[in-house]
Amino acid sequence: MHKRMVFTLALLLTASVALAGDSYAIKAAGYLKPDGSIEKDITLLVIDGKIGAIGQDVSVPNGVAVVERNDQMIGPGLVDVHTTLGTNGRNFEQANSIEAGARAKELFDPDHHDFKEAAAAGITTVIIAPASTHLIGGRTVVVKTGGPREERMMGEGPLKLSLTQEAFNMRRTPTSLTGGLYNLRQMIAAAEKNKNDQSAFARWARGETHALVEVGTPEGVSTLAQFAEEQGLKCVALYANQAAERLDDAKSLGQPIVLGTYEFSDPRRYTRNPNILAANDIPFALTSSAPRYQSALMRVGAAMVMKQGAPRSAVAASLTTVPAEIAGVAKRVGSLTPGKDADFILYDGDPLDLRSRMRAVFIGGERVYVSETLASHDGSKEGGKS
Amino acid sequence: MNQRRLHRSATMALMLSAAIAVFVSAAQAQTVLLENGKIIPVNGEPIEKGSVLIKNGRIEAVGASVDAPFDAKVIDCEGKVIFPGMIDAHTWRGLDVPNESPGVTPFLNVYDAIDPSQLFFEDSLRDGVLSIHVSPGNNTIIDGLTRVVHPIGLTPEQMTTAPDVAMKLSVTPKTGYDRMRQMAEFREAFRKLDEEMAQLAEKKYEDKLREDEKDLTVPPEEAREKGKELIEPKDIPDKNRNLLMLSQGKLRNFVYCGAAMDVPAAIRTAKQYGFFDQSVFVLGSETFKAIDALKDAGRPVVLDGNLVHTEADALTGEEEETFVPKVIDDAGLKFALQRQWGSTLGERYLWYQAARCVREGISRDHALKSITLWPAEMLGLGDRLGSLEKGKDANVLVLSGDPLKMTTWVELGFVQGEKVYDKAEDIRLNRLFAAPEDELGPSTAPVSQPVEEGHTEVHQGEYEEPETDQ
Amino acid sequence: MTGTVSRYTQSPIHPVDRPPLRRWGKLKYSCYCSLNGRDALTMRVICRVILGWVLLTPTTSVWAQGGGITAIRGATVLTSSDAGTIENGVVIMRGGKIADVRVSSGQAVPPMPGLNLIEAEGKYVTAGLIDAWSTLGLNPGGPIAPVATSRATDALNVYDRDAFADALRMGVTGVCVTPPAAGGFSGTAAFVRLKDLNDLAGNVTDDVCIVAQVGLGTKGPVSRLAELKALRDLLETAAAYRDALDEYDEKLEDYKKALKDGKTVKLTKDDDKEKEKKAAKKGEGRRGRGRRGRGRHPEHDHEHDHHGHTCVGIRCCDEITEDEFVEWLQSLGEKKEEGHVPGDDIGNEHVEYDPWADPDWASDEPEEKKDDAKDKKDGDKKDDDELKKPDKPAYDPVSEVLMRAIKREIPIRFEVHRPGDVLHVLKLIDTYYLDATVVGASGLLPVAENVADAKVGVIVGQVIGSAGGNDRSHLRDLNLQSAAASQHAEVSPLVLSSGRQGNGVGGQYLTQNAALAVSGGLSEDAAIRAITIEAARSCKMADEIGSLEKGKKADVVLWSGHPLAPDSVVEKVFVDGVEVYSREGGQ
Amino acid sequence: MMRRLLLMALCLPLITATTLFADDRADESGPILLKVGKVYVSPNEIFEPGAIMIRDGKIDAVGESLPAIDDVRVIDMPEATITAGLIDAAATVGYRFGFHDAEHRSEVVPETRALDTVDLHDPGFADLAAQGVTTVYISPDAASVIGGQGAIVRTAGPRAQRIINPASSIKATIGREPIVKASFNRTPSRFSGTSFLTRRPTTRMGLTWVLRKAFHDAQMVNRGETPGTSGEGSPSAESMPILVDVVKGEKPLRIQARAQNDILTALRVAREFNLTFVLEEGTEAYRCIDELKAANVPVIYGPIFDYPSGWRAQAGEADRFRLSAPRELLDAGLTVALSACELQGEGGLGRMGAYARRCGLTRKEVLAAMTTTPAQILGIDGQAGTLAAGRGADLVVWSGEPFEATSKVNLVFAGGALVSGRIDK
Repeated sequence: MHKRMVFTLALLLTASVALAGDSYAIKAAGYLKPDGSIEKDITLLVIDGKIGAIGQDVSVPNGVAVVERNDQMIGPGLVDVHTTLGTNGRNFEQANSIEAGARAKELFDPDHHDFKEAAAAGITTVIIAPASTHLIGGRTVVVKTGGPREERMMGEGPLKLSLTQEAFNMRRTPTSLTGGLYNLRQMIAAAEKNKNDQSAFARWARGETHALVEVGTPEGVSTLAQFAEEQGLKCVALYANQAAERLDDAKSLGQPIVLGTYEFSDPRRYTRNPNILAANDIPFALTSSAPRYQSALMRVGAAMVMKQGAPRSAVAASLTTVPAEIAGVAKRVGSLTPGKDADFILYDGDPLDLRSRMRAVFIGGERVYVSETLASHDGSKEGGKS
Repeated sequence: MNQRRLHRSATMALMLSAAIAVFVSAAQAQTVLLENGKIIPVNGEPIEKGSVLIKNGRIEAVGASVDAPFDAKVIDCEGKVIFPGMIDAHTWRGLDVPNESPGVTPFLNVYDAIDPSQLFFEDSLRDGVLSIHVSPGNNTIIDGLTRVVHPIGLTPEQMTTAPDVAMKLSVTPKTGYDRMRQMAEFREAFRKLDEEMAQLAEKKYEDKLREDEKDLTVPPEEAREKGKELIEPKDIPDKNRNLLMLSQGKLRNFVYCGAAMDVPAAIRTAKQYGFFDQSVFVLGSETFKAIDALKDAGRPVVLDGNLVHTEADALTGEEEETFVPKVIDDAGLKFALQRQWGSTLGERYLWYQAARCVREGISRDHALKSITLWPAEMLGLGDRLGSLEKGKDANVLVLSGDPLKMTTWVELGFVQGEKVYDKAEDIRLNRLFAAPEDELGPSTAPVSQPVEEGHTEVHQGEYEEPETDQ
Repeated sequence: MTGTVSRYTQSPIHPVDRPPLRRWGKLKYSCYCSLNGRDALTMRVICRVILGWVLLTPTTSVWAQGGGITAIRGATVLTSSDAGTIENGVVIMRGGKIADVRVSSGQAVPPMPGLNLIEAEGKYVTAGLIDAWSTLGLNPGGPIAPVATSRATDALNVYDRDAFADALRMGVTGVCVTPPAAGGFSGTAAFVRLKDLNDLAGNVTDDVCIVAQVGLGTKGPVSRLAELKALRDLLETAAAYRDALDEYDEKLEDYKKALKDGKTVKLTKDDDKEKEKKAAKKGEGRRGRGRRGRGRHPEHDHEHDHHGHTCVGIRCCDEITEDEFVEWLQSLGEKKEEGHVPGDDIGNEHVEYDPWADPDWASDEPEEKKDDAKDKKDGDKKDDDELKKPDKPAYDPVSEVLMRAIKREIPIRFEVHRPGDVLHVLKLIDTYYLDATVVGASGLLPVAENVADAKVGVIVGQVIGSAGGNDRSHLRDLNLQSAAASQHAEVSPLVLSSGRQGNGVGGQYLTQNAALAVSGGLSEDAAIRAITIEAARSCKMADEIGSLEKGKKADVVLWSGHPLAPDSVVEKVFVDGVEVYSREGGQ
Repeated sequence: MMRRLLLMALCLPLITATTLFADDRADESGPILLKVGKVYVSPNEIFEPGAIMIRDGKIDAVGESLPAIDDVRVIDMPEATITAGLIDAAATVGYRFGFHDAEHRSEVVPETRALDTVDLHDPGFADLAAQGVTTVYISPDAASVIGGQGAIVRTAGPRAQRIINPASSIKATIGREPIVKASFNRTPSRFSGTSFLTRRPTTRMGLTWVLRKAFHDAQMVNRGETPGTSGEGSPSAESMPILVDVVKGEKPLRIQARAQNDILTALRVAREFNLTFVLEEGTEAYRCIDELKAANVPVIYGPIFDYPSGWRAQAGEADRFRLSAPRELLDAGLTVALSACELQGEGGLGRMGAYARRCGLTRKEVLAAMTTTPAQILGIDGQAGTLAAGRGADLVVWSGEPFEATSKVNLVFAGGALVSGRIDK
């Protein structure tokens, strides 16, 4: 009974934060810094949906409401670099394998319930990507999972390609990897000739931007490294879960590696990879591949990876700064730095600890999720919605 | 379909009989002296220049100089090597379908499935394998009795060297079974045997009382105990006879263990049901991991034809190769090598398998024994086969050179004193080496048969890798 | 190994952080440290006794078996027992057992031989973790078709040391390996203690519990109706079988007594013939019964019908003639369809189940049963005037197994997920008075109270699953909720386990699983208990392992931090007081 | 650019760290003097006993005996024999996707490269290296009439040094494979017309038509004419530049054919368009020795078998094989290299050599057919195939004489680095 009262009280307080409008400050037990460490007893100042200041000595301007959350910790909103949220699985075009002009921004339904689930798992920014069944799937889009509808779209993300076997079949050309790479070479040569072409593909072809390239197997990492080297491309290897078995090649890519999705049943051959990548200073990002897998698995994966010995700093980065970098939105999200969007999560403990429950998730300073106490399944859910 | 098959077999037999006729006509049990050859007797030191006298189907004498009777046919083996016939310790080849579909069929006999017309036998002869232990496949639980044959003869009788040599069992699950089910069947088979034998004993006792017109005065346990002595061999039902012999430790048995984890299960089962002392373990390539258990057991083993075990490390993905016979040899176990049939060339020859062992550091002595004497001993035929010794069956090869040399061919083969192979008269081999203008007729490939849908034919894939362990 | 060569596919070789697990058998003498006065006294006494003993029998194995003393001092001890959490505690292990667990006073102790003192300030100690529902190391090696007579031991790959080592280095010291699910009864589970990875087989306890599944069957009956009925029928048969055996035992006693009293059994030739006739009739009856395909087993029926596979027929005959054999071979194809009994299909992929093929099967009283009853009556009549040898009920392997559950000799586990199924299973448990646990239970939430009322324990698998875009998406988070709900409803014991992962791995992330459950509302204490003592209890091992209590086996894990924290690692693992894993050795 | 430099700078200490971690083979980077019983510098130049000095990845010196200078590590193996690393001029290895490895959009795809779909870290390469094969031509999939460009690569060593020629000769196939393999062979319907779904050649007639049409069009383009596009099976525009190179003789061509009639077809088409080519497989080459000799066509023969299996057996193209074939081809004075094609590891090229000996070749002939001859056919005889001083050290240390059943490949050096086997300390 006592517990429930406290809980309701907490909810009321949280609700008041949202009502307070443009600016507020939260006093918390600590926050997760980009390097994975925790700074204790801090104040977070949110001004107009942005982070105004954060730290131990933050002076709260007059008239700004201060919320006491001395038992909770703040972590940045998580960034997921490869999802197909809101697409209902209809994210690929069957006819052609090369869809350099396709755009994922035309693909998703912003009101889809997938986004709510992602937000509830603390994922505030996602890349929505075309399917992996194409050599060139098209351009990805970076969106927030909550907040005002018109502000969710953050911009277009990197191009998505795939060199997996999935990308090739006998129903369309190219039917093979060898044919696919021939086509890519031709297209890259054309793009290099035409410097005026500012399409996503052309810019990637000229080495100006990076692209997400799904590789899957360790062989894929090698193929990609060989091709990227030959053509001078920047490629982020996607789902390179055994990248550490091709360490030279992973290194030669010079870009972060995307790993995912981890589950408790995964053998150590996969889960030890981040550990080795970190030891070799290759940054990596984790992804949930939602909605194919649960969004919540992103945090679980991080905990598993840490349990296998990956350093805290690299694990923290893999959920936030590295994916933000890949998505090209590092200036806006990925860490709790003044000036960035106020995308953050209130935990009742260390954000990287699986024991900690997410109490509330904020996007652009606005609360988009508040946790229900699971134990209160007997009907006392009244506090759940505000 | 049956008719077609029959017809085909007939064609096959005709084709082969042409080849076999040559051998058979030359085969007459006579006294033969192989002289001036290098003798590798396997059980002792080689004799650089010596003779082997063959008489009445047996080896009469081996030595540097041998007194030969005046009527002996003398074959000069100058520059050649005289070697005992090699022994294939375990194969399902040469059979029609190698496994019955029910798992527990101890009453079956491989005799009924031997197909003398198979090219397999012709090839074995050409390759110097003069004794073949034909056994049901590995896809079973308790299968039937095996047989040692020589690869010459038109009927299984003519081919038989020793009948009903052993029982074939497998602890590795047969198709459609998992390991738990496999072992449950094992337990059930032996439990049933016990129960049925107890019932039989009880019945025998009661029958006896009935005959003597006496009343039953003892409780069932006692009746069973008393009835035991009354059981005569003829009373034992056919279906139980072999299994009973097995459980009493009176029947040699070959137990297939496909994986390392099956080895302890095999040992445990064999000990539990009383046939361990007669066991030979037929091993898959991964079983070397159970070397401690195998070493403790100390039973002879038959190794997988794929002598190298390759496995990716579960953690790093690195592949690791292990040369299995070396591990077995280092543990001091006696082993026999099997031939491997998937490869284009090479592992299909027993001598090549032995040469691989030498290459990997096993002593030449052990390597040679593993294709001759050791398999003979495993089969309980150590006094008849496997070496050039006085009194043994005259299964003798004359080779063009050292048995482990790449350029060596089998020139002559004798089975029980009869010359059954002569390279000069080997039709297929001659064709394979014919000058182009000689060859306008039939192709050199084995007779290819039309594929029948959904009908598994051993002839069809005879030289292909079997899809599953048979 | 001499014959082993390694082939490298990639140039730089990363050092493998694998525990070199052949470290036991050695004791360290280097630690001449200090204990507090009381500790020291205890130690000194113990040490002297042992020293004397060791000097008398100076073999290394004695040392390995626990000749020495290991003490872990200064750590926070999560005992999983009534003692709860002990800050700054000391855990003393001797002779493979836990000698003492209590608060340490931190005073100095003079050095003594045979003592391995581990200073563990700021660290945590727990009992060895137990994965109560796992497929770790399981390698059935074929299409999974377990039947009630299956045993997980037979499919346990003791040479899969890497998988076991992975679990060990995560603090797992005991695993309950369950047969894979196939619907219906799927055999008995085995418990493996990870004491010696080179001799896992030597540390297996067989027949820990019987396992059954509801609503997961991929073979046999697919409708829940038929599935539950099949389960019930088999239990009913087993109960009848038990009764028949009891009755037989009674009769046998009487019979023996009568014989002793001088009574005899008259043997006539007619009797013999009659028996034969009866046997022949029985044969016919069986064939007929096969066609009707009714589940309950007449007492004198032959056992292998239970397997329902291709053996039907041949081994039923006492004698087999050549003709019969030929006939049998020819009829193999038909028999498969014909000799089919609904209840026997569980886990049998060879037989297709078609409830419509035979409307009779659902009838409760099979004709044959009636016949048998008549036969029996006749027999009983005879008994009145002359002594007759009692007929032993035919051996029934399935009932032999299930009978043990009915007698409450071993517990039974029902893997069940949907709330409705849970209720059905609870009823089944109640009807047969089974010592049962509900496993999986992802849909426990609405019926948690019922489960708690029934005093049935719950084993929850992974509290988070992929549950992605497949058809099980409705299960999302349900496990997590179930875990919390079961605590709320005070279900006891609640066990967290790695569940049916199906690929031979498991147990590695027990702590993370528990941590997630904590975030779902389970208390930390309950979460730790759920992977130690409650897990042991669910495997009937709670008397020996599962908590840090005096006299229990010394399965102890030393953690660098709280076991549920993400960055804490296992520093040492002891099983039976012997150090089987050490992080320094592993890295 | 700056960033990359920075990254490299960051990586440098790491690289040093990894070399420290690397196992004992790191020690073999220094100069090594191998003293053995016998060195085959080339098949006809033998030192007995022999010694080879490896320094900086190259063969420093070779002779009967060499002085051991202070910093040199001496490895004495009196029983061993050294030969040059073996070369397989028609290997099928490292393909990633099997069925999808050939491009099926057209029958004529010389623009594709086999290397693109090859995983250079595939265990198959390690298998080859372990058996002494240090250089291979990766033969493109035979599923196209004119397939892609094969690659010449080393089987071991760092990736950058492994690729000798990423786009070597193109490969055409005459036989059942392009007719049947991976083909849908749907009858073109009125609506769908002819596409890559309906592979056109279903007979050897069609196949030869496609082959001739390709070279015919290329020849026209080469002469500055525009070929008509109406003909069925016209080569695509992408393939044309490569085909023109072939017609000009600038791009080498090889043709895979097994049966006698297919080999004769290859010779006929080559004569028609004045092409030179290398014959791959050539199972029945012994039946058209005179024709091959007249056209001076080198043969990459292999594999040797005594029962055909796999595709060869299915297609019925290898029924008339002969064990005496390599002997006969050599006796006729043809250039013959031996290849194991898809066979790797234990059953690969090394054992093929042993069988060639069993079938009548001398050890030297076998060695030539696996080192100097394939090097010459591949046009890499300047870099590989012999152990002349100054060359990259690709060599094999056998436990005894090469190509014996009891001999084993003990050590393999590629580019001077030990890539297989261990040196006991």
